[in-house]
Amino acid sequence: MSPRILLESRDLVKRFGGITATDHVTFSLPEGARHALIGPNGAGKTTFINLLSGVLTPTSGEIFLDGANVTHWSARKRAHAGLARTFQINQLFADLTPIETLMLTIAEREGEGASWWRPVGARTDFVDEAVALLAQLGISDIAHHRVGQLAYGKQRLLEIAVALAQKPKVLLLDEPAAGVPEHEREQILDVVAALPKEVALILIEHDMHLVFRFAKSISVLVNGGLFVEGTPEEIANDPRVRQVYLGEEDVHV
Amino acid sequence: MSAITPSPEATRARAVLLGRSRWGVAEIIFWILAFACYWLFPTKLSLLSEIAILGLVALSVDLVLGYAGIVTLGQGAFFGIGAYAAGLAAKHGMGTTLWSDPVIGLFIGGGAAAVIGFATSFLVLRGSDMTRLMVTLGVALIVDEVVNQMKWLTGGSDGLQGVLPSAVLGIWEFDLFGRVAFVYSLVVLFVLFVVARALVKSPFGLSLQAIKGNMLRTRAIGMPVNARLVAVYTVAAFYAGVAGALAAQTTQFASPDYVAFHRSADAMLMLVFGGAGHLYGGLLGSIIFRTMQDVLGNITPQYWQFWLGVTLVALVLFVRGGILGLLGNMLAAWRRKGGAS
Amino acid sequence: MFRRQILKSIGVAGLALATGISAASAQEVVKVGLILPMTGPSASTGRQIEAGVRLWMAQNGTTVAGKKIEIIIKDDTGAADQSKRLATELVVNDKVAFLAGFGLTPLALAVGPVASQAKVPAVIMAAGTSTIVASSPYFVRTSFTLPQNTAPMAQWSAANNIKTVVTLVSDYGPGLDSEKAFKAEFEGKGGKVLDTLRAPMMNPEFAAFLQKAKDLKPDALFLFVPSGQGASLMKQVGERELAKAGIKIIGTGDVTDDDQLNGMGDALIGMITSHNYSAAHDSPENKAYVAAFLKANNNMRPNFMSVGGFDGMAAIYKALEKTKGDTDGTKLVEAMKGLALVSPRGPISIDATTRDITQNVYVREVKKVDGQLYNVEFATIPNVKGSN
Amino acid sequence: MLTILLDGIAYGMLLFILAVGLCVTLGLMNFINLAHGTFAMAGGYLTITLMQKAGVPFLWCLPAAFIFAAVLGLVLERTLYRHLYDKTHLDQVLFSIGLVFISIAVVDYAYGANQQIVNLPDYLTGRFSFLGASIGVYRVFVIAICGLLVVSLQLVLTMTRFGSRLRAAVDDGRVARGMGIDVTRIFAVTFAVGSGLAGLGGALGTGIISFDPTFPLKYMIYFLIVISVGGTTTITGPFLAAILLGVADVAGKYYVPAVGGFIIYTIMVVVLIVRPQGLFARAAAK
Repeated sequence: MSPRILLESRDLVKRFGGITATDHVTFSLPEGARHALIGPNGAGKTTFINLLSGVLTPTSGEIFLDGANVTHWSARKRAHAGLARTFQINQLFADLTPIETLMLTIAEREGEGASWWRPVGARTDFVDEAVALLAQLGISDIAHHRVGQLAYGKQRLLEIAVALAQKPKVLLLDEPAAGVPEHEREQILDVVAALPKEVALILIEHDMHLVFRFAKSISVLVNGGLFVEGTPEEIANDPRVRQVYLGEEDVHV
Repeated sequence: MSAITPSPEATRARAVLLGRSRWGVAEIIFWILAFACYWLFPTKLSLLSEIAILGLVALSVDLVLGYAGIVTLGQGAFFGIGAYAAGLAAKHGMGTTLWSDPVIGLFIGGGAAAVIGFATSFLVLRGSDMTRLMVTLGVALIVDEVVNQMKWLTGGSDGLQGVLPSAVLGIWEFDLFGRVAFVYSLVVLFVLFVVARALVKSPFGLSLQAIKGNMLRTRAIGMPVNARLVAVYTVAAFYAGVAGALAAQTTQFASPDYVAFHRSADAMLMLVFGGAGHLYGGLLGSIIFRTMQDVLGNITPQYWQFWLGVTLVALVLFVRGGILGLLGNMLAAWRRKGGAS
Repeated sequence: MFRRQILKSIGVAGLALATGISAASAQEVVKVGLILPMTGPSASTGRQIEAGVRLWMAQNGTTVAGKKIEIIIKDDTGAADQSKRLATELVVNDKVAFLAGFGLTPLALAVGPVASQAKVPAVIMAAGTSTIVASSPYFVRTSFTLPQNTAPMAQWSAANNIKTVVTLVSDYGPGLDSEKAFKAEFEGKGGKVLDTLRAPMMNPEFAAFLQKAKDLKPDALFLFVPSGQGASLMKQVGERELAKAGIKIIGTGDVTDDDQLNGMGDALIGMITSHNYSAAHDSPENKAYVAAFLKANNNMRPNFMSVGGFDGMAAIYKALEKTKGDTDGTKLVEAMKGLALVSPRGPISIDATTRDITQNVYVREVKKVDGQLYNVEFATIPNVKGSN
Repeated sequence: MLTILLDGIAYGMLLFILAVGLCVTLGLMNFINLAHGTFAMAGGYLTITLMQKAGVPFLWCLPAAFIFAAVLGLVLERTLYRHLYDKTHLDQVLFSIGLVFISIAVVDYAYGANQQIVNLPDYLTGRFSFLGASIGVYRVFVIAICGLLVVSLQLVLTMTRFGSRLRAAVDDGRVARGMGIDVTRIFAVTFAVGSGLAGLGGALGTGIISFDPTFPLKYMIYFLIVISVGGTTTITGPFLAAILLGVADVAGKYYVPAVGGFIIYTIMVVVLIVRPQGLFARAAAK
């Protein structure tokens, strides 16, 4: 029986004045997917992610999350329904510490966000989960430092940790390794690879090595439209993609 | 999640997190000193109860501005509403019925302010700092107009006459020397401070700091941002209302001056003086601000405002985060130099 | 953590801020606590009263019935909660035998409860609303009341074929008091008050109200504003050319306040007002008073507020003489009841039952007298009671 | 009825000249300068001093007030305001409130607390009536001067290079800097001119409104209303807002004195919520 479709867009369009950033994109993401979204700069990748996650509202078309029509849901409601994302530019709480950020996210997920009488840290189960997540991401050492003063790479890892703390069904990763120095990129890739199987992943990435090592399926976006979709091998050998995007560099699978 | 036995990191993490909310030695000393003022400054009790009331208003601004990041120039409106509500209760209770008991008056004052706070909280959810500044200012001006026009109820610009609160809890009568007033104000401040402290150290308080930090991320992790802002704005309005009630009961008077612009401006100045977002910033700010005003007022009665203006400009230009921020930086610099830790 | 160190240092600082406990007061000194608005909109009132008080003490020495008189001046900036706090501190810390001053009605009302509780006589040298004295048995007034100053104006208007009047007053205690008194007296004499306009106390823009009065075409426009606002009101009256429209301008002396009259320009000449004091009052006591006042205050002309202060000190001195220096509050108030003395404004007395002031009220016209504008009195209504 | 309208328009025009400087500084540098009233007060008190003490004719006081306030604005901008552009709105608000307190205390010290008045020259007093309504000569004078200023401001903005550069900088400072426009210099000049206009407005105001040391606080609320209703991206927005406010204020006091102030503040709050960028401004690009 074909795997359950967790995230789906039908004929999705987004226009900013005259510019069509998303051009009738129909797309579906099955359970456990490891899907990469690639395309030249300005192809509308981040816009598409913002549409899926509710940061932007579409001009037309619909979005379905686990079967429910979430087109008009707020980002908050979609987050609660199991859709998490990281941001291309770090969006973290500068004054808080990593452990506090995770405790906050877990508390919101469990509906404990508004509990005002007991201090943060009273829920031992939350603390244990947060500490485990930090360990999983390998950033236990900076658990109590102010996020504002963390190294850029550590912040990227924290972005992923926060998304994971939401226990999502679908995870949208917007260039998780962007701007991260070479030696730390491997760490991020290992983390992404080790993500739980049942979570469906979309990865936006420019670095083809990462894409081909990670992705089980790839979509190529050009000028806001879905240019071509397929397995890594099909995409690598497809002349149109090569001509539009990959240029002459030969790609070994 | 596998229930792993608490690893060393987990126990350390819990210790650090819970450590944030444990009562420090300095905090305990601060409150002992505050209550000791009863014996230390027997002749200055009415000034001290005024400082306690101003501290409560600064605390209410701290919740909204320091923690949730909402710029407000309208907390004076809730202070005034609280003062008039409690004043009217005391006046019509005529010291006889239950209604004129000051403690009930506090809830009437705080409650009335909270209702108006809740109603106007939706106005400050969206908009930039500038819009929020002007909306809160506009609300305060409207309350001022209403108080001035409803002469039959509020006594108009002459103020509310005949406010006769009965004895606190039926036991302590307000004495001329301001002893009861001082202890009463300080106890109310302490109780509300403890509640605010718990609030700020709780997940709710953490979520406020998150909202102030990054609105986009708070929405991405599913936080009902508007509900939180409405809640904190209403609680802050309650705090300012109780402060107003205290003022009306201890001075047995309420006037439109309670709602004037300078009340809201003073509250914000005191907070920033002390250091916003430190919870003690407001209290520290009100002590220094009001003492400076009293001392300077006696030397050069006319120009307290001049020195206030100069200190303010200097504060903004040279100091980040008020006195507590300044002390924090100095200590951090001292520690870095001395390599003490 | 750094937090612990900081708060410890604050505790120590708190102690250092302790202002010294006030010196114990020797029995032979009698202190008078003067609470005046030295800053803010009614600062001119504070300045005039202080000058009147100092002039009386300069002329009558500082010892009465063997007791040395000492005055302590406190600025309440015109805010009622400050007046109350200062009154409490004066009574509790400085152990004053008299409280005095009170520039505006709300400031006096705020101090009433303190005077009653502490049984200290409070001499009202300025505030004019009639209901104040009744609010505390320890209030005694040496200034004036609005009905007292307003009623004669209504009587004069009715007697001088003024049939219809529009009243414009500042929207606060004394203003409403004078409006009510004028309307009662004027309509009692058969006159008709077409409309009662009220200008907000906060930013007093009179243009719209004056235009409304002009459109109603009354025989006369009655005005009342607190001292200090008279100048800008009269400028706007001139600008609106009400006189040209055949409307006579009348009001209480607060509008043509001696403190500002000279700066208001000649458009004022001919304006009729009624008040309890004019610097041009023709009596030997007043001539000496004005001369001494001008000399002592580099040519600042005394106004009705200054005589409130001057006569207030007189009442305090006389009361102490009567009780032979006994500073028991109740005895002092008893001593002041029925007190009669000749003031620069004319004969005054403290009514035994109401403790309010009874005095002559004069109808005067603004005239230029050797280069300066004065309110020249031309009719006297003797012994008008303060409040009944 | 017409008289009230004309009074309202004169008052509105005056408010515009007083507030336009603030609209531009807020629009251009996103700087909340609550102390803008101080420059208007400077112009007003300079006029009072020149006329009362030095007997300078009223007409000469106007340019003098403009220059004095402009220089004051330039000096303050170059010494103090400069350090605050990158600070938060809260710091800017506190800084400007501090300045307001200083200016109130200084004027209180120098001139005393009571209201100052100015005796206008004869040719500017008196009234004349037409079509059944009467209007003060001085108010016509104010309408004429302010009308002239509005037109010239509009011309400067639309026709001159400086104007186009200023509008570019208002629209998007970053892009303007990218195109090589020296935004800081433009701001310094605009701030000075804005303050000068406020000073001129203050001088003109001595004939209509009363001046006392608390002027900057009393009129700060009116300036804020003009900005919030008029928006900061155009000149016509604040102009129309000022006229609306002037007429509403005068008419309010004439017809419904009890609720006059109430209406104006409610309008401000409603506009702020419904159209945060201002009633007349097009949707703010930023």
